[in-house]
Amino acid sequence: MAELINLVLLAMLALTALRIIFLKDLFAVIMLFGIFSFLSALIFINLDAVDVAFTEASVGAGISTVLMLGTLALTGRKEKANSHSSFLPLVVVCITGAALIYGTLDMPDFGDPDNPVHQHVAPRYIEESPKEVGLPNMVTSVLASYRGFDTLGEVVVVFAALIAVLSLLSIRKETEQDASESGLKSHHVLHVVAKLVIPLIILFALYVQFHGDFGPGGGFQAGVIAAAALILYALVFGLPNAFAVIGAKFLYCMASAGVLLYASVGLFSMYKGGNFLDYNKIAAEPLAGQHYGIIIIELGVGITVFAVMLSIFYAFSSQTARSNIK
Amino acid sequence: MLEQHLAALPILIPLLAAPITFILGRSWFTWLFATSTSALACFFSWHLLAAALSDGVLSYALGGWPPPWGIELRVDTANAFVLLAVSTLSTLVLVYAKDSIEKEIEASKHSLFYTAHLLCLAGLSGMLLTGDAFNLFVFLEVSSLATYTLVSLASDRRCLTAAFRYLVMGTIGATFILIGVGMLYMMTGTLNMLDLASRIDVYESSRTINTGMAFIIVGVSIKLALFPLHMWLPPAYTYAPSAVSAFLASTATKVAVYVMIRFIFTVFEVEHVFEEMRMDLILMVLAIVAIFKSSYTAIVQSNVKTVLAYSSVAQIGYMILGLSLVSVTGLMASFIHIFNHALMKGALFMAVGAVFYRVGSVDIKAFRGLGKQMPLTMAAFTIAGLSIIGVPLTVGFISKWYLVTAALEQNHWVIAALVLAGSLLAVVYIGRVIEAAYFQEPTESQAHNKIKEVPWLMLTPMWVLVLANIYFGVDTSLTTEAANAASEWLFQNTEMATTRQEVIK
Amino acid sequence: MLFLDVISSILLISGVFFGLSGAIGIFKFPDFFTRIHAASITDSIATILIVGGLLLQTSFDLNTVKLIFILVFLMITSPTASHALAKSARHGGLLTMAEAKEKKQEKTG
Amino acid sequence: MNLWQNVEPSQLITLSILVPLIGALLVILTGKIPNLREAITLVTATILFSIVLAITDFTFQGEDMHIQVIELFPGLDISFEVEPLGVLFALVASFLWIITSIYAIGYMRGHNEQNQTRFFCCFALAISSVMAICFSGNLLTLFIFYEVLTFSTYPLVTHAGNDAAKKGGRIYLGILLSTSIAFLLLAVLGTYSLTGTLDFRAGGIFDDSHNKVILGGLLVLFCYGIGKAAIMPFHRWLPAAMVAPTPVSALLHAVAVVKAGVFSILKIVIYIFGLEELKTLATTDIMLYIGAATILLSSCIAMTKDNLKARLAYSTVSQLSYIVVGALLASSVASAGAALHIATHAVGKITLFFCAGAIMVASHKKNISEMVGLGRKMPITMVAFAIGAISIIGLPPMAGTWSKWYLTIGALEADKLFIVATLMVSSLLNIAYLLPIPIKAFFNTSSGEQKPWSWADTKEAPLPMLIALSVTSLACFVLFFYPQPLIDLINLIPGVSTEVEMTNNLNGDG
Amino acid sequence: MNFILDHYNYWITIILMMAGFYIVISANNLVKKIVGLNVFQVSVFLLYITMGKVSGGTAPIVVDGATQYSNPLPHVLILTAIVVGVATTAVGLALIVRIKGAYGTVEENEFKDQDDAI
Amino acid sequence: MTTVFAVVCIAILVVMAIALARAFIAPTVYDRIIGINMFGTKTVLFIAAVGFLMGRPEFLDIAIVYALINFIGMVAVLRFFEDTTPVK
Repeated sequence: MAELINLVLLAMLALTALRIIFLKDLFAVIMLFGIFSFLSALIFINLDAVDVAFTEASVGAGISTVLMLGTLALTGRKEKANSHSSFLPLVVVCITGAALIYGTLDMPDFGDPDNPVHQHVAPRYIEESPKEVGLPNMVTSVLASYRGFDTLGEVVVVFAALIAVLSLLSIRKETEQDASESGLKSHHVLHVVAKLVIPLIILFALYVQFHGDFGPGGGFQAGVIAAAALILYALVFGLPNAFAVIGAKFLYCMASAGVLLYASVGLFSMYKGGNFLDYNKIAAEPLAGQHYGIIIIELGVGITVFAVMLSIFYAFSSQTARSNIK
Repeated sequence: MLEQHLAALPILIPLLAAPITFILGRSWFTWLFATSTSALACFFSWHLLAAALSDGVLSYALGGWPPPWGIELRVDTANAFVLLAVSTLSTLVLVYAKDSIEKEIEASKHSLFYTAHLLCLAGLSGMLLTGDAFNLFVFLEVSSLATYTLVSLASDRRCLTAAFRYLVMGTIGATFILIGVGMLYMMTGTLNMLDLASRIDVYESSRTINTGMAFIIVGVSIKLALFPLHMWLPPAYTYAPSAVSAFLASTATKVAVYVMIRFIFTVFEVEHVFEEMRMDLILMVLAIVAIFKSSYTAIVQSNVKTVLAYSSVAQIGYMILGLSLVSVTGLMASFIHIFNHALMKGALFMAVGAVFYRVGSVDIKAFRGLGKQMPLTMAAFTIAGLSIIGVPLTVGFISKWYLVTAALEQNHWVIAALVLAGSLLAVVYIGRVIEAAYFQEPTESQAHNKIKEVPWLMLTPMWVLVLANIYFGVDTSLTTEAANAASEWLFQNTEMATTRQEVIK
Repeated sequence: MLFLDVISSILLISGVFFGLSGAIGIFKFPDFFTRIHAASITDSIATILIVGGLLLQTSFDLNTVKLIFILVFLMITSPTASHALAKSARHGGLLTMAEAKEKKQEKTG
Repeated sequence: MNLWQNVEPSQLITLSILVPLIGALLVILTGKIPNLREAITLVTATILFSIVLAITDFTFQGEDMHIQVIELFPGLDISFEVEPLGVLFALVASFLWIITSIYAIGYMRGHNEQNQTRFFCCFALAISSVMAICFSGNLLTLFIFYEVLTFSTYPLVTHAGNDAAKKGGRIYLGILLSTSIAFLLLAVLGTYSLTGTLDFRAGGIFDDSHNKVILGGLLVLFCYGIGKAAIMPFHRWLPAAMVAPTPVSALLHAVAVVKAGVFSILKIVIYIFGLEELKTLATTDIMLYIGAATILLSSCIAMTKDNLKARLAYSTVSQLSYIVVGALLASSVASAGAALHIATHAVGKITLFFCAGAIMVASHKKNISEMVGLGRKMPITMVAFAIGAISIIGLPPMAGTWSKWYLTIGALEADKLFIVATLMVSSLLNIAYLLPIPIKAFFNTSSGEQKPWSWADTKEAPLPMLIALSVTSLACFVLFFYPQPLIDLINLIPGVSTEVEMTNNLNGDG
Repeated sequence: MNFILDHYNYWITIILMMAGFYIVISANNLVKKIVGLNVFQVSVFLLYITMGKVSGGTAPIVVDGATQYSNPLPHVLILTAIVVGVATTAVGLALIVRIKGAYGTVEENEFKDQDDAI
Repeated sequence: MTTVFAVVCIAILVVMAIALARAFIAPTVYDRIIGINMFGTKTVLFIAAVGFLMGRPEFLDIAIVYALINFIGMVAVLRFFEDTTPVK
């Protein structure tokens, strides 16, 4: 059954990708890309990667699509006819593809429990992590503890993206008159519904944040979902109103604070005599230490991701608003 | 306590300093803070190199989890040596940047510049020190994103398209590395480089491993701008702010070269990569073509920063050539050139940036008559240029010496001759600039403007590098010792290296 | 238990039926406004039936809450989205089939 | 005689390199006061000469002098060592520096040149690197200072700063740098990778175990790599460099630079290849032919030149190849001749250049065709010119006789008759292009009406110049009658001897 | 047949990768390039997740009664990679917005022409 | 019961496929959006059903995310139209 679903979903995914190549309407391309992300997330679920699916759905289909649409609003919808030859790219692609196909010939069978991947390193995560780290969600254990440094790097990447976007697009506060102009002002139903839905979303974000140790989710997903709530607010009620809720300056501080919060856990464990990010040393009991450590770093991740995603949206959105007013 | 964490500090210091710099906002204190943290990182990297030279290997298990379950920082002479170059250059460039970016970057973005610079430094240090293949990818992206930011900060609009091209190529490269690492992981179940190395043996003839290796090598080649995958580099270096060009040209590609070396020598068996896959031939040919094609392109450019950028591509050719010779001396030549090239290109780009600071253009016409007007800057350019050419008593000579020695060791006379012939092209493109500076009359408009020497804060780091060019060209004990230790270390346990050495002797 | 299973099966199957019929609708119906109607069928009744069917399978724990949350959320957002979309289409100048016909007649007539 | 008794002999080497450097520094410092500046130049030159004399003294006493400065590569130092050939060259260069300094003072003032401080400074730097080349203890040191010499003389070549000077400078630097990087460095590295050492060793460091083909290749690389030896087709820089002020041409392009080139070749042939090894190489003959061709061709070109300095330049190209040929004949006598020719050609050619400069300062004439009748007005200069010319041609009683003599004997000894023939023909050509100049200057009166210029206000050049050219022309005489000290010195070189009978004994009488 | 079924996932993944890769290098429009980049990256994620799957296994969250879990490590890696991907996308899009502002176009050949014209 | 879930899953997959087809080939852009919106809501149901099919109903969290994102996506699309449609 799972195989069948897998087959069908993969086929749909491939079709979507191929369709994207030939579409000239960029709006449709982006819509299809949203579907592409959704579909791939479905496949991730089907392949047991629930955390990944969670992230892909919220990031790929959510944030990326919103940002792409924001860009498209500024750059125009139609792709112009491609004048230069597509022969060389095709050759390059074929060569790369051939190399990959060649590589697959020796690949271990799909889903075979005897594959080398499942023999080394991973068994310890599966067998020991509930005891060593004390969390039922192994992905969170590995993410936050065993490979906590990767996750620190990931948070820094997000932070770096903020720096990059800010250096390119400056967020400008609009004046009061503009406030009435922007937003979906004519959609009254939407206004009511949004007011109803946004608290629910934030509630859900908090749930994801603190339930991530036990089920799918965690700081990153929670941050994105919380940011999505405010993005919704900004979309419906206009950017100036969103600024009134959370200002850009405050977001910058949050973004930095999240990274520093994460790192401070590491520094604290250094102070306690352990290595960087060694949660065992944080509290008297190693398990308790792990628990505190993971909660705090997940919080750090959540704060940074929320702040960064929202700031990036602000940056794009304030460009759109300005161009529209011009 | 610091001794214990020595391996982690060069990454952590800039990593933590970056968000603080961001909050600090726009003030001279931001500059001071960023510079001093970078200097601190530099200080620790000196210690790290000393420790690596005396102890061999330092392993630092992050999170207290032993490798391969946790992420390991693994410092040996090879990466400590490159790290030293990177952190030193970073510090010098930051000192230089204060005045330089006043001119080139609008004031509201200064703190972003410092933040991105520190992030880039952290990313590069992370790439160097980590012993985990996936962690390397993460830090690669940290440094790449920071780099795109830095490139796009310039005021010329062409920097945007350059940064975009860089972003697309860089991401393709990073994704290729990701595919490669995935394939390795698929066949071994581990991500720790040493562990990978020990487990790849079992599956040596697997097609999947070979494909993974090919993808990693191609991906890294994009990042290090190996011909013909270098097309992103010249525009990026040309249109980036001067301080950024100086930093990137002297560090970013070098770190990628290091990654290439690390993968080939530590993760894959040298024997496998070079004797069975014959990667050395491919790399050798590409390196030679890179040297000549890029040097030639450099000659016909009129923008001096483009000239230097193409020169960088050519110089990368030398580094790859050394590595493709598959001998201790060859690898040593690569390492020495990584270090030395950082010194020369840093100084050259700083000098060009100084010219931009005063004249407002980096076209070769703008250099006319500057020999009299900006004597210190042009003297710095001349000496660093001589170093690129490979004149004795500069570091360039040392690099070339080892490279040619390595080629001759294996009786590759043609390659040795080509290497030297390649440096003749450098004579031409450096000579054009020097000639313009000293022997041509300034243009009408420039003659009227009184062009002064740049502020001492820009001159100091430039001359520190120039003096380093001479110092390390005369006293080679540090570079030689470190590079030799690094390459011998990398060749350790590989039978092939020993047999080759025997054949040579 | 069996009784609940039977009821939930019936709910699920009928939900699926509405879903399929709506899906056929969005292909077969002639213009945008009729198609949005077909889509709304699947969004409302099919959702209610399927989620309802699933609800009966839970043992009234956190999952039940989540399912109800999904249901409420979809019930609020889907019609809103459809409404807003239709409105936007109107605003963007899209005409119904009848209007288009009228306009055509006006032009020719 | 020896002022430097109290100094450790080995330290004299350091002194000989440092003294000109300090002089250069002082010249910069005193740049504002021309008299003091030039006094410093002269004093420095004199001190240097005395040091070299002291070194010569120690050499005759058989003192072993060597120092190591710094280890550049593991097992490879920058090191200096005194050996007779280097002493010979150092003697010539340091002696002529004094003379040239005197001459330069007159010339630079008489000609109102710009940037005199830079000129004297670079001059001293160049001498310093020449000293380092003379006493270099291994090939690496030789190579490094060879490059330093190139760079330190570049500002001198482009001294005038006009387009012609820039063009000349570009050719000068381009050829010298290219050849040295592309060929010489490769040859040095090749030698190193073959033998594992770069030390100069009596009898050479190569032996029969090395691949002859590679050694042959190395020889070619060395000959062409040392572009300063101006073997065709890499001779173009030498005429190009004649845009420099005459003292520069005189000292650097008759003595220091070009002689550094041929000196290097001689040193490499003697101490790296070894004369015995050289005989077995196939390319020796090839290079010999090329050297012979250079001698003849450049003499022919010289005849077509009307510009006096250009003619002298091509004459130099030709004379340099004498030394190269002498080195490549691989006979001890020919090598001795080559070594002696370094000295004799230096004094001869520098006299000619001095005269050319004197004519330029006094009458502003550059072309030979305009010098008709000049002898009346500038008798001292033209007499000196005649002496120099005869010395170059190799006629007694001038110094050039001896070196040509030994070269010819060497060629005979090596059984290379075509070289003998070449030397003879070349001498005839020398006569053809050099002697007409003084002859026209003194004896041509028939064309009195035709000349569009008058010598009315022309008089002898400034006194310092006259002193200088008199001294050098005198030296041409003296070296004919008392060549023995130099010959003794040359006989100290291992494997080189002026005695034909001794050729079988490789160690000569040193 | 078994061989095909065992590798079906990989092959689809490769097709996707190549589709994405093709869009990146052939597209003239920068927005489409970024979309292609995303497709390319997502397919790499798929490769990783595929290799982490164990037949008969279940999601790596401890539940009673489950004996076989899928490999959690690729999931962790891909979580990181997704974040990296969205970061890159955001930067790329920001660059596009600026390029549009500076050149008035986001078609690669058009701004290249403008640059060459200078 | 598993059979019923299986049938439901497959049926929803079919609906999704049809919606996808609508999104691929659409006469107007609004039709495309209908297809996409429908695809989104059906995905939510699909995830919920698959969770039950596989016996891991905690996947419902992801279904919620899908619902949220789908809605936000729709609003973003509307906003896009609002921004790009010239103000009359």
